[in-house]
Amino acid sequence: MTLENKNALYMESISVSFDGFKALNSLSIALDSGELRAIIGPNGAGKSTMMDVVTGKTRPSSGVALLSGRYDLLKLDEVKIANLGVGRKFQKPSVIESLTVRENLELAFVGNRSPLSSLLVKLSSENQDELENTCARVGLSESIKQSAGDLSHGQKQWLEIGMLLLQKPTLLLVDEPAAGMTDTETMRTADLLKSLAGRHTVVVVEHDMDFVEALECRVSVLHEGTVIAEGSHAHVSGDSHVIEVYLGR
Amino acid sequence: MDQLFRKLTLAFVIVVVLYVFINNILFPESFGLGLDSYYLTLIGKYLCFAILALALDAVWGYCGILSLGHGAFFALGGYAMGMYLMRQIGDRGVYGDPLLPDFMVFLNWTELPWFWTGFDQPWFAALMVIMVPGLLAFFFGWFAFRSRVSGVYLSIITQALTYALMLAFFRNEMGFGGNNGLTDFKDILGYPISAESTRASLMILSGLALIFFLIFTSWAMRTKFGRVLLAIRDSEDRARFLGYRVESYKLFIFVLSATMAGIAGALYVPQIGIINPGEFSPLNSIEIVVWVAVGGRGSLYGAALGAVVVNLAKTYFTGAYPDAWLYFLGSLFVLSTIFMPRGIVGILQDSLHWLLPQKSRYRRKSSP
Amino acid sequence: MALLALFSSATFAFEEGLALSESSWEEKAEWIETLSKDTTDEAEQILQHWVGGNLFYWPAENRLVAGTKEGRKYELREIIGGLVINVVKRKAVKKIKVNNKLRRQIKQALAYRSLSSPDASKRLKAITELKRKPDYSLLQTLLRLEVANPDLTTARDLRTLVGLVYLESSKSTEQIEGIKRLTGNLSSEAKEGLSRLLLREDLTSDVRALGQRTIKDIEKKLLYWGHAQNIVFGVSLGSILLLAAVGLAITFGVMGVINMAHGEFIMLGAYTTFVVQQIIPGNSATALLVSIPAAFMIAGAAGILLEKSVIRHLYGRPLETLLATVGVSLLLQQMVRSIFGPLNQAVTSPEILSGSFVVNAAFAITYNRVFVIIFAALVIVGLWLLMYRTSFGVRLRAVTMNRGMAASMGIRSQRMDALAFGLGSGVAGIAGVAISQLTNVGPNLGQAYIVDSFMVVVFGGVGNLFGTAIAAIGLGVATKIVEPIIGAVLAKIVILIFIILFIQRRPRGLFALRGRSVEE
Amino acid sequence: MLSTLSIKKRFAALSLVTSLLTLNSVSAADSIKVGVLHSLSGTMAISETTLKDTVLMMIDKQNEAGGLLGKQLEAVVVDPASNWPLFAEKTRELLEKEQVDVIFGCWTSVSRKSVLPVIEELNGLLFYPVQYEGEESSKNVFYTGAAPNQQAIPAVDYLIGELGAERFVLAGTDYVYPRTTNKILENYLKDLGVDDSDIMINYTPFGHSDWQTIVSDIKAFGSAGKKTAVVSTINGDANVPFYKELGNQGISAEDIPVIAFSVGEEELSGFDTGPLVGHLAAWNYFMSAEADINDEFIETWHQFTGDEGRVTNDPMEATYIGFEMWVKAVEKAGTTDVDSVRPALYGTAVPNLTGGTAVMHTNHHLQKPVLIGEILEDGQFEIVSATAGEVIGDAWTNFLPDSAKIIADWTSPVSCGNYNLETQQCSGQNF
Repeated sequence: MTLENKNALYMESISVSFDGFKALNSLSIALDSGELRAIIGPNGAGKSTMMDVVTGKTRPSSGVALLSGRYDLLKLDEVKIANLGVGRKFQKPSVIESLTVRENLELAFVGNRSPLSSLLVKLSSENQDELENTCARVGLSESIKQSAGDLSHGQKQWLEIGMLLLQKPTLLLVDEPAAGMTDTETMRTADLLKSLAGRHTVVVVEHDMDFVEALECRVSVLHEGTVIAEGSHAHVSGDSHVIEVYLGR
Repeated sequence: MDQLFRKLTLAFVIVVVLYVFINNILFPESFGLGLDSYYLTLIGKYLCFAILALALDAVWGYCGILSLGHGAFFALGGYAMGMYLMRQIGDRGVYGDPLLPDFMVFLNWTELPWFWTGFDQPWFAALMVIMVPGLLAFFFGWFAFRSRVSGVYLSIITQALTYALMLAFFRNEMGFGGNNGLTDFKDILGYPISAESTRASLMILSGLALIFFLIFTSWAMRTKFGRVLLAIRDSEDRARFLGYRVESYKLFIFVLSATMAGIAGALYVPQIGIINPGEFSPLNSIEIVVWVAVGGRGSLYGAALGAVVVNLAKTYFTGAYPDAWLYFLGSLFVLSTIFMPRGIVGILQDSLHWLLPQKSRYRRKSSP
Repeated sequence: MALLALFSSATFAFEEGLALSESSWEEKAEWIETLSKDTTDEAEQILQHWVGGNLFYWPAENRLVAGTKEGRKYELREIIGGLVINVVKRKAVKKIKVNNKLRRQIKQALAYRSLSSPDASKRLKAITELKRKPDYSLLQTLLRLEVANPDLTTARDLRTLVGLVYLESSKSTEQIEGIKRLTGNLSSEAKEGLSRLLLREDLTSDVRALGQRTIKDIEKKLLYWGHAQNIVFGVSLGSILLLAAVGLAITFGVMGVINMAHGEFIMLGAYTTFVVQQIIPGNSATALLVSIPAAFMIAGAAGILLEKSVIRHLYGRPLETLLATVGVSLLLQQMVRSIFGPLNQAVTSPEILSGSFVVNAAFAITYNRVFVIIFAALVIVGLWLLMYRTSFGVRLRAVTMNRGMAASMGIRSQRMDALAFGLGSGVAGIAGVAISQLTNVGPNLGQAYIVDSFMVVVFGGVGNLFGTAIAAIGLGVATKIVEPIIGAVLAKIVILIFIILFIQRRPRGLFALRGRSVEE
Repeated sequence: MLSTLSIKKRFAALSLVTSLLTLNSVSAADSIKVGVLHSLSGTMAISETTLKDTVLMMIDKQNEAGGLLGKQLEAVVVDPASNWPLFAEKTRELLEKEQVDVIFGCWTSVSRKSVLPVIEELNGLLFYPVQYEGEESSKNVFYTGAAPNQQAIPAVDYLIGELGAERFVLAGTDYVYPRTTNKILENYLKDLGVDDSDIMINYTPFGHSDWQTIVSDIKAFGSAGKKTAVVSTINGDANVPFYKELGNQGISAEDIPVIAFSVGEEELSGFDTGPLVGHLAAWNYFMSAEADINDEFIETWHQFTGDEGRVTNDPMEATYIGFEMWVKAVEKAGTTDVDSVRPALYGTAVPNLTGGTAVMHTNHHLQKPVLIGEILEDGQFEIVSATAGEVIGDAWTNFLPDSAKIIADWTSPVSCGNYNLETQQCSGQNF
């Protein structure tokens, strides 16, 4: 086993199979700290499964997955991984609809997460400020008292990203952030994600090629559970294999 | 507006408790306004059921755990209390045995089973009222939530739990009186159990317990703890990926709820005068779910209200229309689900909304 | 006794008839003894009527007659020939009563008569009857019969009977002959005969030793067959669970409706069987066959009605279907109580379903169990074909998997929902037909099965018909393996605890559907 | 927001509920109220509904005959729904709210146990019409069903004396009545010299429906060379599958007779009686009893129910006797006051339906004949044995050591339901 200590996320030869179907087939991928990476691929290519492996939801049958070169992700459960600083945004926006925007953000705030302490904690005023800043950053200051269930689809996506930010993650996994957004919203999201890179390592899974292009980052192309091409947007969109399986068809 | 209804509910319970306190305890003779024992036990029963409904709503309404076995915790609390009351009988049983309850005497038992020891002490019994349901909930929940048993699977195994307990308690070898259960109680803490003042005190105690639990749970649900529960209910994965140990939260509320149910059971038994394995029947537990749903799931005072309304209807119809009451009750369940998806609370909120339009924010429900 | 002469005539004197009707059981036993020695047809007829409970003393005419109840009156006939004499009120005649012990005595007497009957089936019946109470005085007759009638149908039973009769002897050589004849014989009569022999105190030591060895050998074999029998009991219990649960596997498993009224649909099926039997009286086999489609239609129609009126409004709110269907279950129970009354209704089992399929004396499966097992198998195969081999099944599965997609492909999902619910309910109705053959038909019938049905479906894995089948049979067999060891109540508790623990290991049941589609 | 239509619907539903709640039963001004406390729904409805009808029929009859003390009788029917705590609540409702003068009710022991504290506290009067395990004598309850010595003991005597049984299976549902009865029988049989190994005791849960294993066990037990009989205290619902399984496994009544204490005409009306012929039951009454008073009773019952097919049974007779006795005692006392009616009941004799006389004793139990019947093809019983005289119900059996020393006598000087002859004390009375 080679330990690449520099890598924020390091995965090697990860295989996952469901009832004989290989969702991931010896997948290897490595991310530098502070990198923004886009992952594209057709349906069933294994993008979500990859995220499941990183967040501890799915256990692979073989392979290595390390966080920050130190933590063996395959031995930790979801909560531990989350508390190590891996944040995940789902494909379907999953905010807590029965809570307000503020309450959603409060939940995400780092802190003691045990049931007993949760009965007693109150946010300090500094934390309050940070919360409101983050809220402004994702453009939801206006709706901070609104119920999350009443937000538009795009707003929910942003709220979820806002929650991720308050978790102060080292690694951010973002699943199709632009789905269901208007063009302007999409571009704003791209800008937001770009601004996150550097401080956080960000992985974006996406279908929308315009969006990926706007991210201006390295792109990995997944197909049948393995990476078939990696490089700049221009590079992969020129790759004949990629065109055949994904773009062209 | 939620606040308004909660306060109204609380105020109502307080008024009932005060009324009984003044007219049955302080001045039982002066005004002649005291309630007679029929109404005292009836109200006492409703109050206990309201606590039970509250307990279920805490896990189901706020955390999405549909327990079809909450009757088991209620019954266990009741049995713990029943065992204390049996020991209190002492040598006043029909056979005059100083130690053994009557049912043991005529089944030729010669000594008290080990698990009956200590129940002659009120403090021990009180501890057991909390511990037995609490521990059962803890072990059951610890296994189930850690294995991520959820949804209908969880519901069905809670049902299996109460069903298994029912069969076990029906067995006479268990030493809990079999089908006849525990009955013929004489006194509690030295007070004769059938005295009007004892009844009134028990009813008041149930009322106070309900008030306490209403305040406590609604406080807890307004803290971050309550929000995490809602997060778990609405999106378990989100909560988990936010770093919350979902199983701990579930276990915490489940055990809390089970002890609440146990306390309700312990208050119920001395007022009703009998505890038997029928309380464990799966149908009883389903009925608790029905109360909560009729009242309004996810609203604590709604659950309490639902328990009272359904039981009030049951009391009335079984007396007034003994041959047809099931038609009424059955229709009530069907119609309330179709036309009152958010229960009585929904109706109250909507009608108020309708009368005085203003901005409202109500908790949405999501399907589990 | 001077009574013997009287029996040669069909007409009794006043005193004797009265005496017979009022005599004690011991006196009656003496009369039977006398009659059984009388070889006339009259004596046999009297015994026949007597054992059937149809022998009466008629004071008005001072004689014995055969009587049958017709409505509230009695039709009196001649003992010989059966010519109708009169129709009288109940009080006009006195019944010559018979009890358990006398019935055995008369049957033995009659059996002895038909031992030499030319009809082989009658002979077999007689031998079977005589085996119940072997009498040493029969020995010579039987040995003669054994030589005279070497036919196969009766040979085995006759051999057992002769063995049993030998055992009653006081000579040790004959006792040994009897033991030898019964070696390896698994019938309960053989074991009983041998046990009875060993209870005697006048046995020689080698007879005792041989007897003990033989009975030990029989018991060992019985134990072995007992296990086999137990498995079959388990499969049959499992089949009932399966029938009860399979409808739920569709409504709950496939459609996600927590249908607490499922048990009441089973009840509707059982009541349909009862009603069909009332409409087609006298032929319970035909009635049973007719009941199957009838129960399917009625329970299915009720199911569709329920879907269209209630469930329809609750899709997407599965837990609320629980609440509404609890209400429906109360309504259906009370409805049945209002229509049929609170009492159980008698559903007769067809003749062909009574009795057993005998492998050997220790291993037999009762026909109604065979019926249930085959029936359950047919239902599950039929459902499988319907779900996986017809376009209805394809569309149904499409709707349950992806409603929107199915709708866009032109499947009328609302119609499919109703039909699927109807199917699940209809199958529950069919289960009711089978269950009516085994147990009570009353308003509480459904309640007995609802909890078990949910256990089975969940244990097998929701949404998986095959899992439901395996779970039902598995739980049935497990119950029957545990039951002899710890008793019926504990067995049930143990099985429930097992299910609870099992779900911890496999939170989605025995055959969980895997992959992303079930992750909600 | 909701549409107006659905709001209207909601209000319609609500107003329906409220209008129902405001309805109230109107009661006649000057009448004697009779409480009827039998389950009309739930598991026990199957047995208890008939008794409710019986009481209503008796009340009708009494009113036609001019009522009681010049007043009309008025029935107050409630449904305790087979729910034991509800029995206690409904008793309180009957006594406190409805102010009834007497209650006819209960079937199961647990329902009676549930009612007991309430009826004693409020000094009510209950007539309990079902055979039960004994070990009880309450000041406020009159037991018109059979005690164990009026059913179980004579039944075993018949099995031994007439059928020559030497080996016994005591099969019962696991609750108090079978437990106690079997304990009593076990001691009784041992006193008669029956060996331990010749007694098999088996308990099953309520509503047990799968009898394959147990019946094959009984069959094996019965093939040990001695005449075997089954004494069944199996509760109502479980009987059908039990007898069906017996028939299917080829066990006839001549091989191993079953004598039951909970199977009567009404239970049989829900059976296919074919496989049951020759099995036995022990009761104090059978519909086939030949007595004019019985014919009359059956006639009235058929008229009342409008159904010629309805059968009568033992608990109905017990209800009948209880009602007649109460009427007589009220007439004697000239009031319905419980404290006056109770002493008036002692020694009251009314004709029972089998042609004899039932007398209420001071232990609150009846003196009745014990009959053994064999099941006939038509679901009726053939009475094959009757005790020579009437048997006095024994509240405290002599076959249990702790109970043998206790007697019940509610007249002076004992005035107690559980007087201990050894300690000469009366313990734990609730008044």
